[in-house]
Amino acid sequence: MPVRVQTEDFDISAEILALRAGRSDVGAVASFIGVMRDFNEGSGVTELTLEHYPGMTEKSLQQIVDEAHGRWRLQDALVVHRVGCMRPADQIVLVVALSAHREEALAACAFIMDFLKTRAPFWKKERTPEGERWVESRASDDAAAGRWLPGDPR
Amino acid sequence: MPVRVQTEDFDISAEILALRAGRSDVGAVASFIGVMRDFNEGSGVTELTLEHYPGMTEKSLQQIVDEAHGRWRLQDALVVHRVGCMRPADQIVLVVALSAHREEALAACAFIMDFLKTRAPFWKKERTPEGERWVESRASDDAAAGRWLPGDPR
Amino acid sequence: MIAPMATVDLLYFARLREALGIERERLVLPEGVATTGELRAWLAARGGAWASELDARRQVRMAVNHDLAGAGQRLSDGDEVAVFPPVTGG
Amino acid sequence: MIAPMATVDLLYFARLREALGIERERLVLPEGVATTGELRAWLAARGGAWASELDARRQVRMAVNHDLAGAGQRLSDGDEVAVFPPVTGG
Repeated sequence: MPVRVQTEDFDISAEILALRAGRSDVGAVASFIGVMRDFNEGSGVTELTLEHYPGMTEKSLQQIVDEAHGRWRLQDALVVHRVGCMRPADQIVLVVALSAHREEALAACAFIMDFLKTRAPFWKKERTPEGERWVESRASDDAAAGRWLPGDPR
Repeated sequence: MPVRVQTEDFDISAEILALRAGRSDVGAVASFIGVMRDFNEGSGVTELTLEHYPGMTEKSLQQIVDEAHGRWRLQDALVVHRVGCMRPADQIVLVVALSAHREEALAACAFIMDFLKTRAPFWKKERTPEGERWVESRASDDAAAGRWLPGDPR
Repeated sequence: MIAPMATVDLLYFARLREALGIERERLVLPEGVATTGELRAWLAARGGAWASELDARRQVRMAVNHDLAGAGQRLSDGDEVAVFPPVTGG
Repeated sequence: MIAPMATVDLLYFARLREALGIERERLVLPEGVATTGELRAWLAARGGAWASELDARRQVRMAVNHDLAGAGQRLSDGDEVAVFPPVTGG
Protein backbone atom coordinates (compact mmCIF):
# COMPACT_ATOMS: atom_id res chain seq x y z
CA MET A 1 0.00 0.00 0.00
CA PRO A 2 1.49 3.36 -1.02
CA VAL A 3 -0.26 5.19 1.84
CA ARG A 4 -0.73 4.08 5.45
CA VAL A 5 -2.10 5.68 8.59
CA GLN A 6 -1.03 3.92 11.78
CA THR A 7 -0.37 4.40 15.49
CA GLU A 8 2.82 2.30 15.46
CA ASP A 9 6.27 3.68 14.74
CA PHE A 10 7.98 2.89 11.41
CA ASP A 11 11.50 1.97 10.31
CA ILE A 12 12.80 3.78 7.24
CA SER A 13 15.24 1.00 6.27
CA ALA A 14 12.51 -1.64 6.28
CA GLU A 15 10.13 0.60 4.34
CA ILE A 16 12.72 1.40 1.66
CA LEU A 17 13.72 -2.26 1.41
CA ALA A 18 10.08 -3.32 0.88
CA LEU A 19 9.51 -0.55 -1.65
CA ARG A 20 12.64 -1.44 -3.65
CA ALA A 21 12.04 -5.21 -3.56
CA GLY A 22 12.39 -6.77 -7.00
CA ARG A 23 13.41 -3.52 -8.72
CA SER A 24 16.85 -3.01 -10.26
CA ASP A 25 15.96 0.14 -12.24
CA VAL A 26 15.87 2.43 -9.17
CA GLY A 27 18.73 4.96 -9.15
CA ALA A 28 17.45 7.40 -6.54
CA VAL A 29 15.68 7.02 -3.21
CA ALA A 30 14.60 10.34 -1.70
CA SER A 31 13.01 10.30 1.71
CA PHE A 32 11.73 12.61 4.39
CA ILE A 33 10.92 11.98 8.04
CA GLY A 34 8.94 14.52 10.04
CA VAL A 35 9.91 14.37 13.71
CA MET A 36 8.28 15.77 16.86
CA ARG A 37 10.26 18.67 18.31
CA ASP A 38 10.23 19.52 22.01
CA PHE A 39 9.64 23.18 21.24
CA ASN A 40 7.09 25.06 19.09
CA GLU A 41 5.84 28.64 18.90
CA GLY A 42 7.76 29.71 21.97
CA SER A 43 6.80 26.87 24.31
CA GLY A 44 8.17 23.54 25.39
CA VAL A 45 6.03 20.67 24.12
CA THR A 46 5.89 17.46 26.12
CA GLU A 47 3.24 15.54 24.21
CA LEU A 48 1.50 15.63 20.86
CA THR A 49 -1.84 14.08 19.92
CA LEU A 50 -2.58 13.57 16.25
CA GLU A 51 -6.21 13.35 15.22
CA HIS A 52 -7.33 12.51 11.68
CA TYR A 53 -10.42 11.89 9.55
CA PRO A 54 -10.44 8.16 8.76
CA GLY A 55 -11.42 7.54 5.16
CA MET A 56 -10.67 11.04 3.94
CA THR A 57 -7.06 10.80 5.18
CA GLU A 58 -6.23 7.76 3.07
CA LYS A 59 -8.11 9.16 0.09
CA SER A 60 -6.32 12.52 0.21
CA LEU A 61 -2.89 10.93 0.68
CA GLN A 62 -3.56 8.63 -2.27
CA GLN A 63 -4.57 11.62 -4.39
CA ILE A 64 -1.32 13.40 -3.48
CA VAL A 65 0.75 10.33 -4.38
CA ASP A 66 -1.17 9.94 -7.64
CA GLU A 67 -0.52 13.58 -8.47
CA ALA A 68 3.22 13.08 -7.81
CA HIS A 69 3.19 10.10 -10.20
CA GLY A 70 1.61 12.33 -12.82
CA ARG A 71 4.27 15.00 -12.43
CA TRP A 72 7.44 12.89 -12.25
CA ARG A 73 8.62 9.51 -13.50
CA LEU A 74 8.51 7.61 -10.22
CA GLN A 75 8.85 3.88 -9.84
CA ASP A 76 7.02 4.03 -6.53
CA ALA A 77 6.16 6.35 -3.66
CA LEU A 78 5.12 5.78 -0.07
CA VAL A 79 3.52 7.84 2.69
CA VAL A 80 3.26 6.57 6.27
CA HIS A 81 1.63 8.93 8.76
CA ARG A 82 1.21 8.18 12.44
CA VAL A 83 -1.78 9.18 14.56
CA GLY A 84 -2.40 9.09 18.30
CA CYS A 85 -0.15 10.18 21.13
CA MET A 86 3.51 11.05 20.54
CA ARG A 87 6.47 12.36 22.51
CA PRO A 88 9.44 14.56 21.57
CA ALA A 89 11.84 12.95 19.06
CA ASP A 90 9.14 10.51 17.90
CA GLN A 91 8.79 10.03 14.16
CA ILE A 92 5.48 11.40 12.80
CA VAL A 93 5.56 11.00 9.03
CA LEU A 94 7.62 9.23 6.37
CA VAL A 95 7.67 9.97 2.66
CA VAL A 96 9.76 7.93 0.20
CA ALA A 97 10.01 8.42 -3.58
CA LEU A 98 11.85 6.10 -5.98
CA SER A 99 13.03 7.21 -9.39
CA ALA A 100 15.74 6.54 -11.95
CA HIS A 101 17.02 10.09 -11.35
CA ARG A 102 17.67 12.10 -8.22
CA GLU A 103 16.02 15.34 -9.35
CA GLU A 104 12.66 13.63 -9.78
CA ALA A 105 12.82 11.65 -6.53
CA LEU A 106 13.76 14.73 -4.49
CA ALA A 107 11.17 16.97 -6.12
CA ALA A 108 8.42 14.38 -5.60
CA CYS A 109 9.37 14.03 -1.94
CA ALA A 110 9.16 17.81 -1.38
CA PHE A 111 5.89 18.01 -3.32
CA ILE A 112 4.21 15.23 -1.33
CA MET A 113 5.19 16.86 1.98
CA ASP A 114 3.97 20.30 0.87
CA PHE A 115 0.59 18.95 -0.21
CA LEU A 116 0.23 16.66 2.79
CA LYS A 117 0.76 19.70 5.05
CA THR A 118 -2.13 21.61 3.44
CA ARG A 119 -4.56 18.93 2.21
CA ALA A 120 -4.45 15.81 4.36
CA PRO A 121 -6.89 15.93 7.29
CA PHE A 122 -4.57 15.65 10.30
CA TRP A 123 -4.66 17.94 13.32
CA LYS A 124 -2.07 18.30 16.05
CA LYS A 125 -2.78 19.11 19.68
CA GLU A 126 0.21 19.96 21.86
CA ARG A 127 0.64 19.65 25.59
CA THR A 128 2.78 22.45 27.00
CA PRO A 129 3.52 23.64 30.56
CA GLU A 130 0.75 26.22 29.96
CA GLY A 131 -1.81 23.54 29.03
CA GLU A 132 -3.11 21.93 25.86
CA ARG A 133 -3.52 23.77 22.55
CA TRP A 134 -4.40 23.00 18.97
CA VAL A 135 -1.57 23.77 16.57
CA GLU A 136 -2.44 26.61 14.18
CA SER A 137 -1.82 26.16 10.45
CA ARG A 138 1.15 28.09 9.05
CA ALA A 139 0.92 30.57 6.17
CA SER A 140 4.36 29.33 5.07
CA ASP A 141 2.86 25.88 4.45
CA ASP A 142 0.21 27.36 2.15
CA ALA A 143 2.97 29.25 0.34
CA ALA A 144 5.05 26.08 -0.02
CA ALA A 145 2.11 24.19 -1.53
CA GLY A 146 1.30 27.15 -3.74
CA ARG A 147 4.62 27.00 -5.55
CA TRP A 148 3.51 23.75 -7.26
CA LEU A 149 0.35 25.30 -8.69
CA PRO A 150 0.18 26.71 -12.22
CA GLY A 151 0.54 30.45 -12.41
CA ASP A 152 2.51 30.77 -9.20
CA PRO A 153 4.82 33.74 -9.73
CA ARG A 154 7.88 32.22 -8.05
CA MET B 1 32.28 12.22 11.30
CA PRO B 2 30.01 14.09 8.87
CA VAL B 3 31.71 12.57 5.81
CA ARG B 4 32.87 8.99 5.27
CA VAL B 5 34.29 7.03 2.34
CA GLN B 6 34.03 3.27 2.76
CA THR B 7 33.81 -0.03 0.92
CA GLU B 8 31.13 -1.45 3.26
CA ASP B 9 27.41 -1.00 2.78
CA PHE B 10 25.48 1.36 5.09
CA ASP B 11 22.10 1.29 6.85
CA ILE B 12 20.05 4.47 6.64
CA SER B 13 18.13 3.79 9.89
CA ALA B 14 21.33 3.34 11.88
CA GLU B 15 22.91 6.44 10.33
CA ILE B 16 19.88 8.63 11.07
CA LEU B 17 19.63 7.25 14.60
CA ALA B 18 23.29 8.08 15.29
CA LEU B 19 22.94 11.54 13.75
CA ARG B 20 19.82 12.35 15.79
CA ALA B 21 21.17 10.99 19.08
CA GLY B 22 20.69 13.42 21.95
CA ARG B 23 18.81 16.00 19.84
CA SER B 24 15.16 16.87 20.47
CA ASP B 25 15.11 20.00 18.32
CA VAL B 26 15.14 18.14 15.00
CA GLY B 27 11.88 18.47 13.11
CA ALA B 28 12.95 17.32 9.65
CA VAL B 29 15.20 14.53 8.39
CA ALA B 30 15.76 14.65 4.64
CA SER B 31 17.77 11.89 3.05
CA PHE B 32 18.90 10.62 -0.30
CA ILE B 33 20.29 7.24 -1.35
CA GLY B 34 21.95 6.79 -4.72
CA VAL B 35 21.54 3.23 -5.96
CA MET B 36 23.26 1.27 -8.70
CA ARG B 37 20.94 0.64 -11.66
CA ASP B 38 21.28 -2.38 -13.94
CA PHE B 39 20.97 -0.17 -17.02
CA ASN B 40 22.78 3.00 -18.17
CA GLU B 41 23.20 4.81 -21.49
CA GLY B 42 21.53 2.03 -23.45
CA SER B 43 23.37 -0.95 -21.98
CA GLY B 44 22.87 -3.47 -19.25
CA VAL B 45 25.38 -2.97 -16.42
CA THR B 46 26.45 -5.98 -14.37
CA GLU B 47 29.16 -4.44 -12.21
CA LEU B 48 30.38 -1.02 -11.15
CA THR B 49 33.82 -0.07 -9.83
CA LEU B 50 34.13 3.20 -7.96
CA GLU B 51 37.57 4.81 -7.84
CA HIS B 52 38.34 7.91 -5.80
CA TYR B 53 41.18 10.23 -4.79
CA PRO B 54 41.88 9.55 -1.11
CA GLY B 55 42.46 12.75 0.78
CA MET B 56 40.84 15.03 -1.76
CA THR B 57 37.59 13.06 -1.55
CA GLU B 58 37.14 13.65 2.16
CA LYS B 59 38.24 17.28 1.86
CA SER B 60 35.84 18.07 -0.98
CA LEU B 61 32.90 16.33 0.73
CA GLN B 62 33.62 18.26 3.92
CA GLN B 63 33.71 21.52 1.96
CA ILE B 64 30.33 20.69 0.42
CA VAL B 65 28.82 19.91 3.84
CA ASP B 66 30.34 23.12 5.27
CA GLU B 67 28.83 25.11 2.43
CA ALA B 68 25.41 23.56 3.11
CA HIS B 69 25.72 24.59 6.77
CA GLY B 70 26.46 28.13 5.61
CA ARG B 71 23.36 28.25 3.43
CA TRP B 72 20.74 26.62 5.67
CA ARG B 73 20.14 26.21 9.38
CA LEU B 74 21.07 22.55 9.74
CA GLN B 75 21.57 20.74 12.99
CA ASP B 76 23.76 18.18 11.27
CA ALA B 77 24.49 16.65 7.88
CA LEU B 78 26.11 13.41 6.79
CA VAL B 79 27.61 12.04 3.59
CA VAL B 80 28.60 8.37 3.24
CA HIS B 81 30.03 7.35 -0.15
CA ARG B 82 31.09 3.83 -1.03
CA VAL B 83 34.06 2.90 -3.22
CA GLY B 84 35.19 -0.38 -4.76
CA CYS B 85 33.14 -2.98 -6.56
CA MET B 86 29.35 -2.87 -6.61
CA ARG B 87 26.46 -4.76 -8.19
CA PRO B 88 23.01 -3.70 -9.40
CA ALA B 89 20.68 -2.54 -6.59
CA ASP B 90 23.65 -1.85 -4.28
CA GLN B 91 23.59 1.41 -2.37
CA ILE B 92 26.32 3.86 -3.50
CA VAL B 93 25.85 7.08 -1.58
CA LEU B 94 23.84 8.39 1.39
CA VAL B 95 23.15 12.01 2.25
CA VAL B 96 21.20 13.03 5.37
CA ALA B 97 20.35 16.56 6.51
CA LEU B 98 18.72 17.47 9.83
CA SER B 99 16.90 20.74 10.39
CA ALA B 100 14.06 22.21 12.41
CA HIS B 101 12.16 22.78 9.13
CA ARG B 102 11.55 20.57 6.11
CA GLU B 103 12.33 23.17 3.45
CA GLU B 104 15.88 23.60 4.70
CA ALA B 105 16.57 19.88 5.19
CA LEU B 106 15.29 19.01 1.70
CA ALA B 107 17.14 21.88 -0.01
CA ALA B 108 20.41 20.99 1.75
CA CYS B 109 20.04 17.35 0.69
CA ALA B 110 19.54 18.31 -2.98
CA PHE B 111 22.42 20.82 -2.82
CA ILE B 112 24.88 18.32 -1.35
CA MET B 113 24.04 15.73 -4.03
CA ASP B 114 24.36 18.29 -6.84
CA PHE B 115 27.77 19.46 -5.65
CA LEU B 116 28.98 15.95 -4.87
CA LYS B 117 28.14 14.96 -8.46
CA THR B 118 30.33 17.72 -9.92
CA ARG B 119 33.08 18.31 -7.32
CA ALA B 120 33.90 15.17 -5.36
CA PRO B 121 36.64 13.06 -7.03
CA PHE B 122 34.83 9.79 -7.68
CA TRP B 123 34.86 7.94 -10.99
CA LYS B 124 32.63 5.06 -12.08
CA LYS B 125 33.64 2.26 -14.39
CA GLU B 126 30.87 -0.01 -15.66
CA ARG B 127 31.01 -3.59 -16.85
CA THR B 128 28.54 -4.23 -19.66
CA PRO B 129 28.05 -7.14 -22.10
CA GLU B 130 30.13 -5.04 -24.55
CA GLY B 131 33.02 -4.70 -22.10
CA GLU B 132 34.22 -2.17 -19.52
CA ARG B 133 33.79 1.57 -19.89
CA TRP B 134 34.32 4.71 -17.82
CA VAL B 135 31.10 6.57 -17.17
CA GLU B 136 30.99 9.99 -18.86
CA SER B 137 30.00 13.05 -16.83
CA ARG B 138 26.55 14.45 -17.58
CA ALA B 139 25.87 18.02 -18.68
CA SER B 140 22.65 17.84 -16.64
CA ASP B 141 24.74 17.41 -13.48
CA ASP B 142 26.69 20.59 -14.23
CA ALA B 143 23.38 22.36 -14.83
CA ALA B 144 21.99 21.06 -11.53
CA ALA B 145 25.02 22.32 -9.61
CA GLY B 146 24.87 25.63 -11.50
CA ARG B 147 21.44 26.51 -10.14
CA TRP B 148 22.96 27.04 -6.68
CA LEU B 149 25.51 29.57 -7.92
CA PRO B 150 24.89 33.32 -7.78
CA GLY B 151 23.75 34.84 -11.04
CA ASP B 152 22.18 31.66 -12.35
CA PRO B 153 19.27 32.80 -14.54
CA ARG B 154 16.81 30.10 -13.42
CA MET C 1 -34.91 23.29 -5.51
CA ILE C 2 -33.28 20.46 -3.59
CA ALA C 3 -35.04 17.19 -3.16
CA PRO C 4 -37.40 17.24 -0.17
CA MET C 5 -35.98 15.70 3.04
CA ALA C 6 -32.34 15.48 1.88
CA THR C 7 -30.33 14.15 4.82
CA VAL C 8 -26.61 14.60 5.40
CA ASP C 9 -24.20 13.29 8.02
CA LEU C 10 -22.20 16.09 9.63
CA LEU C 11 -18.79 15.38 11.18
CA TYR C 12 -16.70 17.78 13.27
CA PHE C 13 -12.97 17.51 13.91
CA ALA C 14 -10.20 18.84 16.14
CA ARG C 15 -10.75 22.31 17.65
CA LEU C 16 -14.24 22.55 16.17
CA ARG C 17 -15.29 19.20 17.62
CA GLU C 18 -14.14 20.32 21.06
CA ALA C 19 -15.51 23.87 20.89
CA LEU C 20 -18.92 22.75 19.57
CA GLY C 21 -19.07 19.77 21.89
CA ILE C 22 -20.27 17.48 19.13
CA GLU C 23 -18.59 14.81 17.03
CA ARG C 24 -21.32 14.05 14.51
CA GLU C 25 -24.98 14.60 13.80
CA ARG C 26 -27.52 13.67 11.14
CA LEU C 27 -29.27 16.66 9.65
CA VAL C 28 -32.28 17.03 7.38
CA LEU C 29 -31.21 19.94 5.21
CA PRO C 30 -33.39 22.93 6.10
CA GLU C 31 -35.15 24.86 3.37
CA GLY C 32 -32.74 27.23 1.60
CA VAL C 33 -29.66 25.17 2.46
CA ALA C 34 -28.37 23.59 -0.76
CA THR C 35 -24.61 24.22 -0.63
CA THR C 36 -21.72 23.86 1.82
CA GLY C 37 -21.58 27.63 2.23
CA GLU C 38 -25.27 27.87 3.02
CA LEU C 39 -24.93 24.98 5.46
CA ARG C 40 -22.07 26.73 7.26
CA ALA C 41 -24.11 29.94 7.56
CA TRP C 42 -27.11 27.99 8.84
CA LEU C 43 -24.96 26.23 11.46
CA ALA C 44 -23.42 29.56 12.55
CA ALA C 45 -26.94 30.87 13.12
CA ARG C 46 -27.30 28.35 15.96
CA GLY C 47 -25.49 31.00 18.04
CA GLY C 48 -22.99 30.66 20.91
CA ALA C 49 -19.91 28.62 20.03
CA TRP C 50 -21.46 27.87 16.63
CA ALA C 51 -21.57 31.56 15.80
CA SER C 52 -18.02 32.28 16.97
CA GLU C 53 -16.38 29.16 15.52
CA LEU C 54 -18.13 29.28 12.13
CA ASP C 55 -18.05 33.05 11.73
CA ALA C 56 -17.16 34.00 8.15
CA ARG C 57 -13.87 35.50 9.37
CA ARG C 58 -12.69 32.19 10.87
CA GLN C 59 -10.71 29.76 8.74
CA VAL C 60 -12.98 26.73 8.39
CA ARG C 61 -12.60 23.91 5.87
CA MET C 62 -15.36 21.61 4.65
CA ALA C 63 -15.22 18.27 2.87
CA VAL C 64 -18.01 16.41 1.09
CA ASN C 65 -17.65 12.64 0.80
CA HIS C 66 -13.93 12.84 1.68
CA ASP C 67 -13.03 15.57 -0.82
CA LEU C 68 -12.24 19.16 0.13
CA ALA C 69 -15.13 21.34 -1.01
CA GLY C 70 -15.47 25.01 -1.85
CA ALA C 71 -18.36 27.08 -0.44
CA GLY C 72 -20.44 26.62 -3.58
CA GLN C 73 -20.57 22.84 -3.61
CA ARG C 74 -24.14 21.49 -3.84
CA LEU C 75 -25.23 18.93 -1.26
CA SER C 76 -27.10 15.71 -2.01
CA ASP C 77 -29.05 13.27 0.05
CA GLY C 78 -26.70 10.91 1.89
CA ASP C 79 -23.61 13.14 1.70
CA GLU C 80 -21.02 12.95 4.45
CA VAL C 81 -20.08 16.56 5.21
CA ALA C 82 -17.08 17.31 7.44
CA VAL C 83 -16.32 20.63 9.08
CA PHE C 84 -12.84 21.29 10.47
CA PRO C 85 -10.04 23.83 11.01
CA PRO C 86 -7.10 24.08 8.55
CA VAL C 87 -5.06 20.89 8.70
CA THR C 88 -1.78 20.67 10.62
CA GLY C 89 -0.32 17.23 9.92
CA GLY C 90 3.11 16.23 8.69
CA MET D 1 60.39 33.16 -12.27
CA ILE D 2 59.74 30.02 -10.29
CA ALA D 3 62.25 28.76 -7.79
CA PRO D 4 64.89 26.55 -9.42
CA MET D 5 64.28 22.80 -9.17
CA ALA D 6 60.68 23.01 -7.93
CA THR D 7 59.41 19.45 -7.66
CA VAL D 8 55.78 18.33 -7.80
CA ASP D 9 54.05 14.97 -7.35
CA LEU D 10 51.74 14.18 -10.25
CA LEU D 11 48.78 11.81 -9.78
CA TYR D 12 46.55 10.39 -12.51
CA PHE D 13 43.08 8.94 -12.01
CA ALA D 14 40.42 6.87 -13.75
CA ARG D 15 40.42 6.94 -17.58
CA LEU D 16 43.56 9.09 -17.66
CA ARG D 17 45.47 6.72 -15.39
CA GLU D 18 44.57 3.80 -17.65
CA ALA D 19 45.13 5.58 -20.98
CA LEU D 20 48.48 7.05 -19.91
CA GLY D 21 49.55 3.86 -18.19
CA ILE D 22 50.85 5.73 -15.15
CA GLU D 23 49.48 6.27 -11.63
CA ARG D 24 51.97 8.82 -10.29
CA GLU D 25 55.31 10.43 -11.01
CA ARG D 26 57.62 12.98 -9.43
CA LEU D 27 58.49 15.82 -11.79
CA VAL D 28 61.03 18.61 -11.61
CA LEU D 29 59.10 21.45 -13.20
CA PRO D 30 60.69 22.24 -16.56
CA GLU D 31 61.61 25.81 -17.42
CA GLY D 32 58.57 27.82 -18.45
CA VAL D 33 56.12 25.62 -16.54
CA ALA D 34 54.78 27.64 -13.63
CA THR D 35 51.00 27.00 -13.72
CA THR D 36 48.61 24.05 -13.99
CA GLY D 37 47.74 25.11 -17.55
CA GLU D 38 51.39 25.23 -18.60
CA LEU D 39 51.97 21.86 -16.96
CA ARG D 40 49.07 20.30 -18.87
CA ALA D 41 50.42 21.67 -22.17
CA TRP D 42 53.91 20.39 -21.36
CA LEU D 43 52.54 16.92 -20.56
CA ALA D 44 50.49 16.88 -23.78
CA ALA D 45 53.71 17.61 -25.69
CA ARG D 46 54.96 14.16 -24.64
CA GLY D 47 52.91 12.93 -27.61
CA GLY D 48 50.98 9.69 -28.15
CA ALA D 49 48.27 9.07 -25.52
CA TRP D 50 49.49 12.19 -23.66
CA ALA D 51 48.70 14.34 -26.67
CA SER D 52 45.28 12.83 -27.30
CA GLU D 53 44.14 12.61 -23.64
CA LEU D 54 45.37 16.09 -22.61
CA ASP D 55 44.45 17.87 -25.84
CA ALA D 56 42.92 21.27 -25.11
CA ARG D 57 39.58 20.06 -26.50
CA ARG D 58 39.33 17.19 -23.96
CA GLN D 59 37.65 17.80 -20.62
CA VAL D 60 40.41 17.43 -18.06
CA ARG D 61 40.30 18.56 -14.44
CA MET D 62 43.29 19.36 -12.24
CA ALA D 63 43.63 19.68 -8.49
CA VAL D 64 46.47 21.15 -6.47
CA ASN D 65 46.87 19.90 -2.91
CA HIS D 66 43.35 18.41 -2.94
CA ASP D 67 41.58 21.53 -4.24
CA LEU D 68 40.18 21.86 -7.76
CA ALA D 69 42.38 24.32 -9.66
CA GLY D 70 41.83 26.54 -12.68
CA ALA D 71 44.37 26.65 -15.53
CA GLY D 72 46.08 29.73 -14.12
CA GLN D 73 46.98 28.36 -10.70
CA ARG D 74 50.70 28.77 -9.89
CA LEU D 75 52.63 25.70 -8.78
CA SER D 76 55.01 25.54 -5.83
CA ASP D 77 57.70 23.15 -4.76
CA GLY D 78 56.17 20.12 -3.05
CA ASP D 79 52.69 20.52 -4.53
CA GLU D 80 50.56 17.42 -5.13
CA VAL D 81 49.01 17.89 -8.56
CA ALA D 82 46.24 15.56 -9.73
CA VAL D 83 45.02 15.19 -13.31
CA PHE D 84 41.69 13.47 -14.00
CA PRO D 85 38.53 13.37 -16.11
CA PRO D 86 35.31 15.07 -14.93
CA VAL D 87 34.02 13.31 -11.83
CA THR D 88 31.13 10.81 -11.97
CA GLY D 89 30.37 9.86 -8.36
CA GLY D 90 27.08 9.87 -6.49
